[in-house]
Amino acid sequence: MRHISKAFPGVQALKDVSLTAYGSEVHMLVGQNGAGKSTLIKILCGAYRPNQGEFLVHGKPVHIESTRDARRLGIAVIFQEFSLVPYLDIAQNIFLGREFPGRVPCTIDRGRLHSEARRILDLLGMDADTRTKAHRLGVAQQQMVEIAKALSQDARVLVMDEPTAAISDREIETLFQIVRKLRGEGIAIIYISHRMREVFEIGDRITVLRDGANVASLRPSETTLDELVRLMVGREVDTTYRTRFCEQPGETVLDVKALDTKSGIRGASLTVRSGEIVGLAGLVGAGRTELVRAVFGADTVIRGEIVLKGRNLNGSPAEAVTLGMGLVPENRKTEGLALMCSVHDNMLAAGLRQLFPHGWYTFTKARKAVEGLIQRLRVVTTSARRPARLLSGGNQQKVVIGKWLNAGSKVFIFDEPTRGIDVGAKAEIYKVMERLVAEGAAVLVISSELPELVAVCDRAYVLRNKAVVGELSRKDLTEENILRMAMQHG
Amino acid sequence: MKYRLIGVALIVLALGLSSHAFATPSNLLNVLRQASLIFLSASGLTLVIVGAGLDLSVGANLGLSACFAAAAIKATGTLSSGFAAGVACGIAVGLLNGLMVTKLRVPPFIATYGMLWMLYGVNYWYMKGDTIYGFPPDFRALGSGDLLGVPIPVYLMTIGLLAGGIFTRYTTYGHEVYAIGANAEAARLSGIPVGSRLILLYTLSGAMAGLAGVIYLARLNSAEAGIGSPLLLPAIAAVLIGGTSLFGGSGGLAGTLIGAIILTLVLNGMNLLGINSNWQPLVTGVIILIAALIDSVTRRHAELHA
Amino acid sequence: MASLARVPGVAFLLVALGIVFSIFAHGFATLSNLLNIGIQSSTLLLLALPMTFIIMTEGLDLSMGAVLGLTGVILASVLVAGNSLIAAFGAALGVGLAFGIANGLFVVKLGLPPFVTTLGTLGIAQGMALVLTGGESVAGIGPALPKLYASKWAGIPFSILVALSMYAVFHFLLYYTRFGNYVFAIGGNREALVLAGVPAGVFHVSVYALAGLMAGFAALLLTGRMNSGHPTAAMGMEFDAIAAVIVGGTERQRGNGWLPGTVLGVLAVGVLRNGLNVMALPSSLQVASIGLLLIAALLIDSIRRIKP
Amino acid sequence: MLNCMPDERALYMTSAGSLKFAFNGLVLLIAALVLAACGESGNKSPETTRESVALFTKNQTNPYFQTIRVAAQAAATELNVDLVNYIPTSNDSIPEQMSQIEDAITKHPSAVVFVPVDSKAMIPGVEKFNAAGIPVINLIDRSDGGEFVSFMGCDDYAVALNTARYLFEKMNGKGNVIIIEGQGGSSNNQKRVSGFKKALEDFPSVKLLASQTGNFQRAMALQVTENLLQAHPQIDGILAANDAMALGAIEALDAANRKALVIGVNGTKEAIDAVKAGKLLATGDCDGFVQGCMGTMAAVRHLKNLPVPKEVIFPITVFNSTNYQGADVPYEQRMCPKWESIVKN
Repeated sequence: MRHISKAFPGVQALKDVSLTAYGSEVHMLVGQNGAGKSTLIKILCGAYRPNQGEFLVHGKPVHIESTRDARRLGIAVIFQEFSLVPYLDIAQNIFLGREFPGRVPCTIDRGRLHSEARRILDLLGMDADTRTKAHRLGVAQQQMVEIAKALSQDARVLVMDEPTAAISDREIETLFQIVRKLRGEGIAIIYISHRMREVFEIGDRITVLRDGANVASLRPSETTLDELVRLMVGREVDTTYRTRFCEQPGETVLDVKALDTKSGIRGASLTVRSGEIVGLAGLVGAGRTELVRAVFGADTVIRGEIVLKGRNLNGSPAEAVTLGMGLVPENRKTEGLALMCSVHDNMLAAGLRQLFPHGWYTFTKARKAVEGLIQRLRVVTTSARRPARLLSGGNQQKVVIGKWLNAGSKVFIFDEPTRGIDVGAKAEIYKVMERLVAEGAAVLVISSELPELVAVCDRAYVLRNKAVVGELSRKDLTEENILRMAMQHG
Repeated sequence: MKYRLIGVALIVLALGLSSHAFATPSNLLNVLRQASLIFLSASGLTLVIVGAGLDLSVGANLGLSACFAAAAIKATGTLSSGFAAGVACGIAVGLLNGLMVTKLRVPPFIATYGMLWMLYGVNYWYMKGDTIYGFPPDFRALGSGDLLGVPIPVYLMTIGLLAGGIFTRYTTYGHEVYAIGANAEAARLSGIPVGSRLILLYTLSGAMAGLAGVIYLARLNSAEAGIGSPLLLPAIAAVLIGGTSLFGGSGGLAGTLIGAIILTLVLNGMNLLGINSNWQPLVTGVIILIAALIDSVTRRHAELHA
Repeated sequence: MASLARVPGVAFLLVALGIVFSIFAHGFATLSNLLNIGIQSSTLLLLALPMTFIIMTEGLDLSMGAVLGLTGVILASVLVAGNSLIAAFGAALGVGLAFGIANGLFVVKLGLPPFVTTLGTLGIAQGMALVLTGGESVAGIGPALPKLYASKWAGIPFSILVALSMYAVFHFLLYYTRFGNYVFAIGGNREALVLAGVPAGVFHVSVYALAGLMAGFAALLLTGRMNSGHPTAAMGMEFDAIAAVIVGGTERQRGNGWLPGTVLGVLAVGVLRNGLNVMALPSSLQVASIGLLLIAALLIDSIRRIKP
Repeated sequence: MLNCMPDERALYMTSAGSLKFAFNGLVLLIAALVLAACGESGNKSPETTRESVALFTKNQTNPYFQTIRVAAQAAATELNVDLVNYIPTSNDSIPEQMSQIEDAITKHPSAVVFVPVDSKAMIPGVEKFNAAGIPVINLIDRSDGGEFVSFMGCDDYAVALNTARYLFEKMNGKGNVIIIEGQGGSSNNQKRVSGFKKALEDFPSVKLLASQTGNFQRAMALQVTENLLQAHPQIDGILAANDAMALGAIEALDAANRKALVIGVNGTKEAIDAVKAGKLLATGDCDGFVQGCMGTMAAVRHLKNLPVPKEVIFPITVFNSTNYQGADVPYEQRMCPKWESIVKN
């Protein structure tokens, strides 16, 4: 791909970008959100058409006008947003659009469909039945089906957009083995990730994009983590997310005693004190999201107590919010924001009764409150009226946090706050967290990024199959201890 | 919104040129009176649709409320009892709809469509095909009389429009309804008590249908079981032509009023021009499609330049 | 293929109604009466089958009743003009298809909301039917259609045969062809289908075109049943079709469609109406019980979803 | 604001308890429905000695058909016969009346009194009765096909013609009039409007300003009349295809305090009261109550193989301010006339 540029109304997404993929090589593509990575991929796979630019395969110019052209050239893409059809089964999903013709015209040769699917799943070490419907699969299994889908196109060029965002370390290991095997078979792999560790662990070549332009193209051996981050962000980013840790926390704000929930949590107890950041660690599926959703009142509680600033919660989000608790949910697009609404309306959604206790809504006060929050959180948006849908991941997360600041929440629960967010925005979010805690708020944060947990939390609880198995104080809060506790069986 | 006003102006202009009787003040007031009746029955429905719900029982509810109001007036002779009976019946039906949709989680289409059949059943059993007619003139004035030259239903419409406008724009309740319509789960996780808000909306829709039932009773000077059935589609058409989207989160009462006016203009124009009645559904259908086209073009335009 | 959890509440209600009516309604459980139910529900099933596809792709079609009325009148008028049944049936299918494609283009290509679009085409179809016939029903369609309608093939009345074969066609289409997969995909994740290089627009329009076509088929049955074409005979049938589909377990969200459920929905309403007629219940009770049935069916679904 | 895809069935916190309560409530309701049903059909066990007559009427809401049903029941009790009513759940629905015919045949009534929703579309239905050997009395609207023991009704065309003539005479033959038509697609609307038009031909100097539809509904007729009053400053007469629309037109006239002579068809009780009050000039009909009685009587006579004339056209009475006396008695107290008093031959 040479001299690609693409403009959307109001923004020049790509300016003269070139990317060369070499056979049997893992080519890491890194850059901040909004740097143009996903636009570049969508052009590569034919979903978008560039304004300028040309495509060369083995040196010969080709045309990529549609996804069909891309596939003919052997280009397969795994998108970050899952592209599975809920009520079709695994085999149908894998071969969507490329079904094997059956004997009767326009039917499908179901036998061959399922046997081929079985073959690819075995390759990936996934034992799920190819007839299970996609909506019954867990997040990790869905990711595996996405990968199977790309493999099924026996592509020459395989593009993977943050494939490890939602899967456990064990599955990441299997994925890396597959990537190495494919590289061995001569396939060119373009791998997008925000996890710096992966870049160095598996990358053969790195291209850095910033603001829609090539910034650098180098080998992992030639660079260090800090230099890479500086290249990506274009300014010094202190990755020390937290400077001062909380020496003497205030009184207990949130106290959960022996909680059993319908979603499977057994006997969970934890406390959060004001001025403290408490981590919630554990493997994927250990029940961290289920626990916080129950504490917030989103899921039903069977037994146990949740005491918020001395008041016993009866299990409805409305009551939790009025008492000053705020949840930044795991998937912000479906549970955190109303994508069609403007930044303005989203930020006001939770704090309406706090901002206007007497019920009368005044435009000026509302606009001022939203302006203040946009400044304070440095949300990048052309105007407060812009639909949340058009914002980058990091900015959307800031809008959700803004929503809770507006509601004057004192207890914040963050569920995977930095998933799918670039390094620069991550640092800003943790800065916000630190400021909140400095002002006396209490923060409970879930993250699968162990280095971030270790760098940020004052102490952490560890969960294993739906139960709290231990607590780690500041001094023995290390990645090894977390993993040991989280992995220990029996 | 401004495109739709231009649309109305165009229709008025076209009709004004083609029929001398159209542009007279008395005819325009007449159109306004007829439009306000559709508006009243559709105003509650608008808010339900903004909250991403649907209320198909509006017509049947209106019919039943009119019959109860008629019976109450005949029995007690006082107008206030008629009002009370009508609106109370509307509220009760709205509440039932709300409970079914929120607590029992029956999809709104089925809950209100089922309610529609049940209300008809109750209405047929209650009226047994009879009509209750002959009401005192001061009650009938409510529907067909006018005050200072302006038809009384128009006053009621303006009150409804102002109250609705204030509710949606200037109260926190109103903004919460838009948030629920846009993304109910996100609203719930933002601490908005979605359940009770929706019950409030369905009850409001029922109350407005009940009130409209009493006004229709006054206007027709009689109540029979079938009054409500022809009023459902015009009410929904008025809301949709007005730009309120069925997916929720957008639109408002002003749009519904414009939709009601457009629908009434079509009938008024056809009557004045003496066009054969068989053409009416055709013209209405075309107008609905044009309004939808205008709406989607302006929406896409707004989206690009947000 | 369908695990027990998939069976919607309406199935249990259907069985319950069957038992209750067989006991209380004398003459209900006879073969002739059951055939009656089949004949009466066949036209509605022809509308409900494509409606399932439309609802699965997060759409809605209000115009089917009016288009059925229009195609019925066209079928009758062509017959009255002396042409053959084939020509008349072809004309009806053509008009139905035209309306279906128009609906599809408006919704898919112009992006208009389905409810508003089909509300518009409802008016247009009904208007054209009334203008064509001047409001009168079209009679004197000759012996060909009634004979075909009344014919029995191996004991099965023609209309039931048409309904069953159409169900088979739709079942085959949905579960055994690429078109079926793409219907699931358009409802479940349209973006994924586009990225897979499939012309999703074409398939989405053809879902609406199919609905128009089925209106033509249903016109054959309705005109045969009435031995005449009537402009407003099928008004309101589209709401019954939508109710039958939703009661059958098809959801507008995420392409969750289940064709057998639609058949159960259609039969439930058919059995209820027939049973109450045979028991000669007061009509106001009949009307109320239809509403009761719909809500009860969905209530069972909600309760089953609450208890894991 | 744009539209987006909210989850139609939003997931709210519902305690399973409230669902259980509602479900039990519903089951009780269905059980009550069933008990009421078997209570009803219990006394009509199949081996009844009494004959059963099935009465098919068009809809639930038009008071005219309620008169027919009340009269038919009065005659049935008098003649010690069971009367079973079949009324479509959605008004004037052709496919539904067809289904009700098929369902009624399984009950095998002894005789049927049949008011077709549409004169042409219901022919196959009547043929089904003939095939099942069930005698059919065609009441009120003549069906264009199928064998009948007898047609008893009155000719919409003639009723409209006479009532219109009465109006034009009252307008002594000149002035402007408008016609409010009934529902497009209904057969008696066609006949009544053509009756009005024929009367117009007989009075050349009466000018027809407009003819618009009110769909047989009072509210729409009121709205149409309001519009036409705007367009035509001078309207002397209004011809409405049924009483409900005539009364709607009167409301519009009162509201606009305009005067005009209004006529309607069906002779419903409310119309008779309006004639008595002088608001409605006249309403033409052949007395629905009498027709209801005669229908059942004819059926019973046929079962007792007493002679029943092939056709009985009821005398058309144009109820006006002079001759409404007999008709304004509430139906409950009215008695069915003797068969001989109506059937001369």
